[in-house]
Amino acid sequence: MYDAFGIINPSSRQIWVEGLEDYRSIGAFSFLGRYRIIDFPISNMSNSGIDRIQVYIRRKPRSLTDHLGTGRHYNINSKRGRLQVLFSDHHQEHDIYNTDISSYADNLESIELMHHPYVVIAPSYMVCRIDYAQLIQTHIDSGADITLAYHTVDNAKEAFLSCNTLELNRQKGVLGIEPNHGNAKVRNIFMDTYVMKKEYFIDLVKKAQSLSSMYTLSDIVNLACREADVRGFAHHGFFASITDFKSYYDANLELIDFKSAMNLFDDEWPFYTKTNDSCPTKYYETAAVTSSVISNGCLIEGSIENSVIGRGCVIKKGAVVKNSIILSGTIIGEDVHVENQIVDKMAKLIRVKEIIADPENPGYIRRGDTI
Amino acid sequence: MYDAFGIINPSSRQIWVEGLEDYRSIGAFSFLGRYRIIDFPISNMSNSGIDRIQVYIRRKPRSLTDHLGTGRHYNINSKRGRLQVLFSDHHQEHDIYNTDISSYADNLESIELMHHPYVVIAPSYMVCRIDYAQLIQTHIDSGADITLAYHTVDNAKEAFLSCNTLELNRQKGVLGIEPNHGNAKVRNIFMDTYVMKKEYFIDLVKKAQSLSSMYTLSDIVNLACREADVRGFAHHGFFASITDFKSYYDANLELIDFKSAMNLFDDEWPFYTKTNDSCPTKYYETAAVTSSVISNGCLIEGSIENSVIGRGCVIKKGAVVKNSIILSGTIIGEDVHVENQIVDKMAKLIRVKEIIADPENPGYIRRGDTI
Amino acid sequence: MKQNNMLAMILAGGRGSRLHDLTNKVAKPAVSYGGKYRIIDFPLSNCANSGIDVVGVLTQYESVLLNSYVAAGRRWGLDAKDSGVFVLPPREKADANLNVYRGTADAISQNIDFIDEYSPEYVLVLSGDHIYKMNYANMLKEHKACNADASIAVIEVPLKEASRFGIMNADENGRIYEFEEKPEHPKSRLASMGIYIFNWKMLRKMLVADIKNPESHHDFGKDIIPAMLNDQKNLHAYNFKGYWKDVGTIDSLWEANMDLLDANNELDLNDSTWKIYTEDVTTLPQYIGADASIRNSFITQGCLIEGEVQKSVLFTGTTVNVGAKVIDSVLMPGVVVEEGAVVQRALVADGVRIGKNAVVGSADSENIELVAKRVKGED
Amino acid sequence: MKQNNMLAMILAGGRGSRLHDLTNKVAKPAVSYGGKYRIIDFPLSNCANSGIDVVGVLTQYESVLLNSYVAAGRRWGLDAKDSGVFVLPPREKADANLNVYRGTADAISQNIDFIDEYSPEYVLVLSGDHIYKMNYANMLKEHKACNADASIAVIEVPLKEASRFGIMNADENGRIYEFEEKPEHPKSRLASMGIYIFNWKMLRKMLVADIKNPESHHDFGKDIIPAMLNDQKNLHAYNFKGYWKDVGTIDSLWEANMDLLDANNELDLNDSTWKIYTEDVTTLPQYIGADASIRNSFITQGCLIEGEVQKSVLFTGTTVNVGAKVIDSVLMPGVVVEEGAVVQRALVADGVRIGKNAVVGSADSENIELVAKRVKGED
Repeated sequence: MYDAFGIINPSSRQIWVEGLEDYRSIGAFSFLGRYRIIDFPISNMSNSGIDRIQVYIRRKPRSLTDHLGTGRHYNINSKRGRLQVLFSDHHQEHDIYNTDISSYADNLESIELMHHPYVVIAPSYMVCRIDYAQLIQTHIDSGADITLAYHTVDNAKEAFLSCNTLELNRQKGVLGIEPNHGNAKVRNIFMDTYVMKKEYFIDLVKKAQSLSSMYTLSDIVNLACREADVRGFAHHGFFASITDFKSYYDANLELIDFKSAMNLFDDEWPFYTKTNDSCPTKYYETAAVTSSVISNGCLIEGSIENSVIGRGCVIKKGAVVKNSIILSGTIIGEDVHVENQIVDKMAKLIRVKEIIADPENPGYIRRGDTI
Repeated sequence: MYDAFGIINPSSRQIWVEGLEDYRSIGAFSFLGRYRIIDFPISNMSNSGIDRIQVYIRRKPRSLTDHLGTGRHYNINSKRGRLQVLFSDHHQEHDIYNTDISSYADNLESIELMHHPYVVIAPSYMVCRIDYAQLIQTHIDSGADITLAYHTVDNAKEAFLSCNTLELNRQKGVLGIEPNHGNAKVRNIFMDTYVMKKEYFIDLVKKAQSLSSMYTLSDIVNLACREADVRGFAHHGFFASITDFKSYYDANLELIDFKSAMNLFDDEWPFYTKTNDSCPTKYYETAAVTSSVISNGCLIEGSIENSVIGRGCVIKKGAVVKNSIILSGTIIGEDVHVENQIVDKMAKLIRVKEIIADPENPGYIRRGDTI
Repeated sequence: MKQNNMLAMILAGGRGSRLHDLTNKVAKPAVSYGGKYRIIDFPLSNCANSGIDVVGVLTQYESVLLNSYVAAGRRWGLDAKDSGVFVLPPREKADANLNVYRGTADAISQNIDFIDEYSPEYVLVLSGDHIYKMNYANMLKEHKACNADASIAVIEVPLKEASRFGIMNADENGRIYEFEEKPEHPKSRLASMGIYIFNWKMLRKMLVADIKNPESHHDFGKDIIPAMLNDQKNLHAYNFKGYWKDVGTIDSLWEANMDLLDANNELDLNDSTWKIYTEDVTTLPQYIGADASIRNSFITQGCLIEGEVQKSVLFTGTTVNVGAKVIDSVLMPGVVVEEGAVVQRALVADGVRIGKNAVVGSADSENIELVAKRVKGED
Repeated sequence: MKQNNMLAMILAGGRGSRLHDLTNKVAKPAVSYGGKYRIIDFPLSNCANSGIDVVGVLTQYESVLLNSYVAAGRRWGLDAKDSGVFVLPPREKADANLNVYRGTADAISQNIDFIDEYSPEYVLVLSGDHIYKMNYANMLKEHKACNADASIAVIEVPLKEASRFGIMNADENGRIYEFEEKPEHPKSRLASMGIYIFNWKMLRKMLVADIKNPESHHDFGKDIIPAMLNDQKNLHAYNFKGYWKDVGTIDSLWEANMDLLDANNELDLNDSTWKIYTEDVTTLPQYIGADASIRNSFITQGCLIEGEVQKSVLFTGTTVNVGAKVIDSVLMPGVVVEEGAVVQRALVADGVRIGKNAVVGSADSENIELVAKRVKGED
């Protein structure tokens, strides 16, 4: 399957996850304890036989470049294949020119060098299992100019509010891309995933640039819907869009349920990640853990319920962790009660004994904070 | 030898190589056809048993991150060792806060996490063979606070003009670091190479920051010379500092001579680089090559004299290349005469038939230019 | 090689027949241990962490799994430019027939050409089936400082157990003057750990002589070390302190796993400065169900725990269903304990399924029960 | 495996005895070729470029260099997460003695357990000593499209040479109805390249039956393929066009190297979309001296040329000193031609030194001279 190369797109300026995103891009967020969010699109590509992948980085590159390495852990052949990290020349945080289109334009030479006829563009901030080979085949068979993946949801009033939606006709033709205004339950959420010919993509990038320096890829594809044959491709199964704080929290908690998780995971479709060579987790005599996802390298003496615990956390005697997402290397001290929280990496929750937020508005503890 | 970790430092704002540096940092410059300049300090570290290396990047990261990968090609164990690329938060080209000190300050956590007592700091823009294990041992045995490597030259009036020099007393104590003013032939050129305790280094970074946001590491070490025990360590053998256009040109041409090259190369001290899997070079019936260094993957029908030819270049029939450095993927067309030039990557010299510069002021052809 | 000029050879040919059905399909060094490891991960990780680049693994018996396991040197980072893990089974030569390795020394002798390719100054000889963490770089440092011809790592054992080991009698400087294999009346408590550093040139000569000696067993302990002592070579005893275990039987393998539950266990697998590397198996995270109860246990990723687990070590991808109990047991990778089943004081082999409501092992058995075949449960 | 469900097995056990001294120390697939390659780089790079992740290499004779060479799967990028090159020599089993491979099919039979570990749908069987570039993914695509049980790659050979090959007689759809090993009167020009794709389940059954057959030579060409035809299996001939060479003799190895100097050579090693990967040897750049003269030659990094080179292929790290002449020759890695020496129509083996003013080979010799030992020169 050497017909397409892949592009992993960073989140745009319009998307922001409070707290966590101060320290890294969304793709580098920890997910379900042992993954990073970007593991999902890259594994999907690798499993689909795509072994030339460009990852665009807009800001805070360290965490992501560290994690990606050369891509060997994604089962990408290190000679024939390539996981290439590309940077924008506009890397200032609040530069209005810092769009996905400008990243592509800055790296047009690298895109032109690819000798694959098709390109698959997928976001670094969505979690799902999708066979891009099938998406490409559908695209080729249909003869469309562009194919966009979407996921139909029935909770678009309260969720996916930072996402775009696709308006489709009966033949799955895309009439337009527009923001989810939260005014209807059922919506086709746009998965920010595109397939098209490489040359078509390059033309779109150039056209977008000539029209407006602030145009994004979805803006120009929306415009293209007027003349071009743009089609939708329906995705089924688990789908989460990590585009704000609540969606990150909810997606993690939803997957704590083993049955829900089976909508995402599949033995024949491995999700790869980078190993940290941690040892197994040790449960002490006083441990009490239920309904949770636990990573390796933890030392657990306390109680954990309905939570995700990252790698190498220490949960001391008498501590209670409930409905929370604890990122790696965190210490929850003796008798500390943590509920409805996202606790960022290497925090130490040791002095204050009750850290409880409202379940609808989960709290956030900063990276490395001692509380 | 797990006593020290390494830091590879980017060139400071004061240093600029006309032309070439527009496209990449000096560390990523092609050197002698098959190397990049950064291969030398990293190989020196790897051969000295240093397997935790931080490479700081100030600008234009793509070329360097592509080349470095995970460092396996430098014979660095991919589990125990680590070649880590670190970025500054001040990555704007002309940001006055973009100093080496600010890079270290932005990544202080990564430095503090190193569990090695010593740090070796080496520049990404100098070429030499040096055993850091010996440098560290000398440092430890002497009991000095800081040890600085230097190279004594007798042409400091006309060369090394962008470098600093060390003023030494008879006990090799460093009295100060000052710019080479070009007013004396014999000078101890500072190799921008430091050894000290990790804690001492962290203190210096903090102190520099408190004194001035524009201080560099050499500024603060210069200050430290007043109170601390700072010593010099003499280096012998080939030494080149790539800190301006002419020094890049001269260093390449100097190493074309096999005997000079033997002052740099040593069977027991491999200089590693990243292979490109190019096939051998093909010489045609009309080829005439003398006194040159030729990379793999070239097709040679023309004449080459006293030049360095990069990977995958095509030298057509009747072409003449003389006293020039041709970077990879360049085409020299039929009957084109190139003399005293640096030709950047993927240029096509096909229409103009004479491209000849003055030997004292070699010319420069931009990356990808068609002439 | 550049850093320390030492190449490592791991003897991994042991059949491990006292591990019964566990070694039917895999050689002993490939037996699983500690939730996610295999025994040979320990010497290999020690090599990686000690800065050794090139490791030869001498395999013999039924080694397809062991061979393909160690061949992936990336697991221990031993896949850099001039680095590698090389599987060295006995092989056919131009001038000889295909042969098995006749003894520990013969295994090295048959691979002299391999070692010569790297022309190392020192050769480190290790056993592939011991569990311990050791910095061989420190041993080499002492070897050089003593100007030794060979160094042998030794560990203090209780005097009453000493007669089970090869005992080194050394002077106050650590120079060995006598070696006794399983002495009835041991004179010291310094047992050989089967870890040797040799000066290669010297060892090479001795091996070449040993090949021709028809009386020799071609064994380091029985032949080479005594011959060196005879030749007045400088043999140095390198004192090792710390956890060290040879897991030769089902009981000792079970025990070594249980050691990990001991808070005072010296083998700290959580130490980030000396990690033990192993295969990076693609699994789910560790899922704990709503009715689970886990105490005093060591559990790794890919496990799904819905029942009760006590004082047990659970390996990658094991499942304990609702109502099942696992007590004082070791579940090897992929074991499934179905609803209501009880597993106690047992070691359950890879992939074995314990059926619904089945009972395996018992709290008061003298020996640990090895469960190597599917146990049928109720329908 | 995920992408195509096909595993490759490379038969690399050939002694290559017609290559004389070149194969004294290395197996034929490890013989050097084309300036910087070894022959086995071709099938391995083809696998990597065709998206195959897992490759077994079946070695046999004197294979320490071959084993350690192919074990470093990084050379072909075959070292990603679920990827690897696995060396599979004959081995001792619990229920059988250590055995050599008795034939090409037996080599696969003895490794059924290895293949089963990956449970592939298809197995690609290759030879380790042919030079060619082929996209096996295309062959698999055709195999699937034809619903074949097995596919065999064939190449058109001149009719007069056809009787040296195994000839496939196929109908217009490519379905093979007859196979003739070295027929006296060949009915077609389609010669088998020894490249097979099998449906693994089907092949596995045939191999298990073949093991028990005392009459069998345990060979694909002699036994398995005829048996499949007999069973009315759907055997498909996959037509290959392009460069393909079996370098069995010194003359043909020399010739294959000389092919690289031909401007119309189909084996384009410069094609960046289908690179041949090989060992990344640490060398100096290629140094050309002040008095050098090089025409019509293929020269790689690490060479130092101070003399005259014409119509020759020079391998990694060769030296041609001032006044020396190398004409119509192949210099294997590390060869040194000292001052004033002349080498003509010769193939000089690895590391051989041609002394000062010595003369080797001659312009009008019928055969190419193999120089395998140091040639003394004047003092």
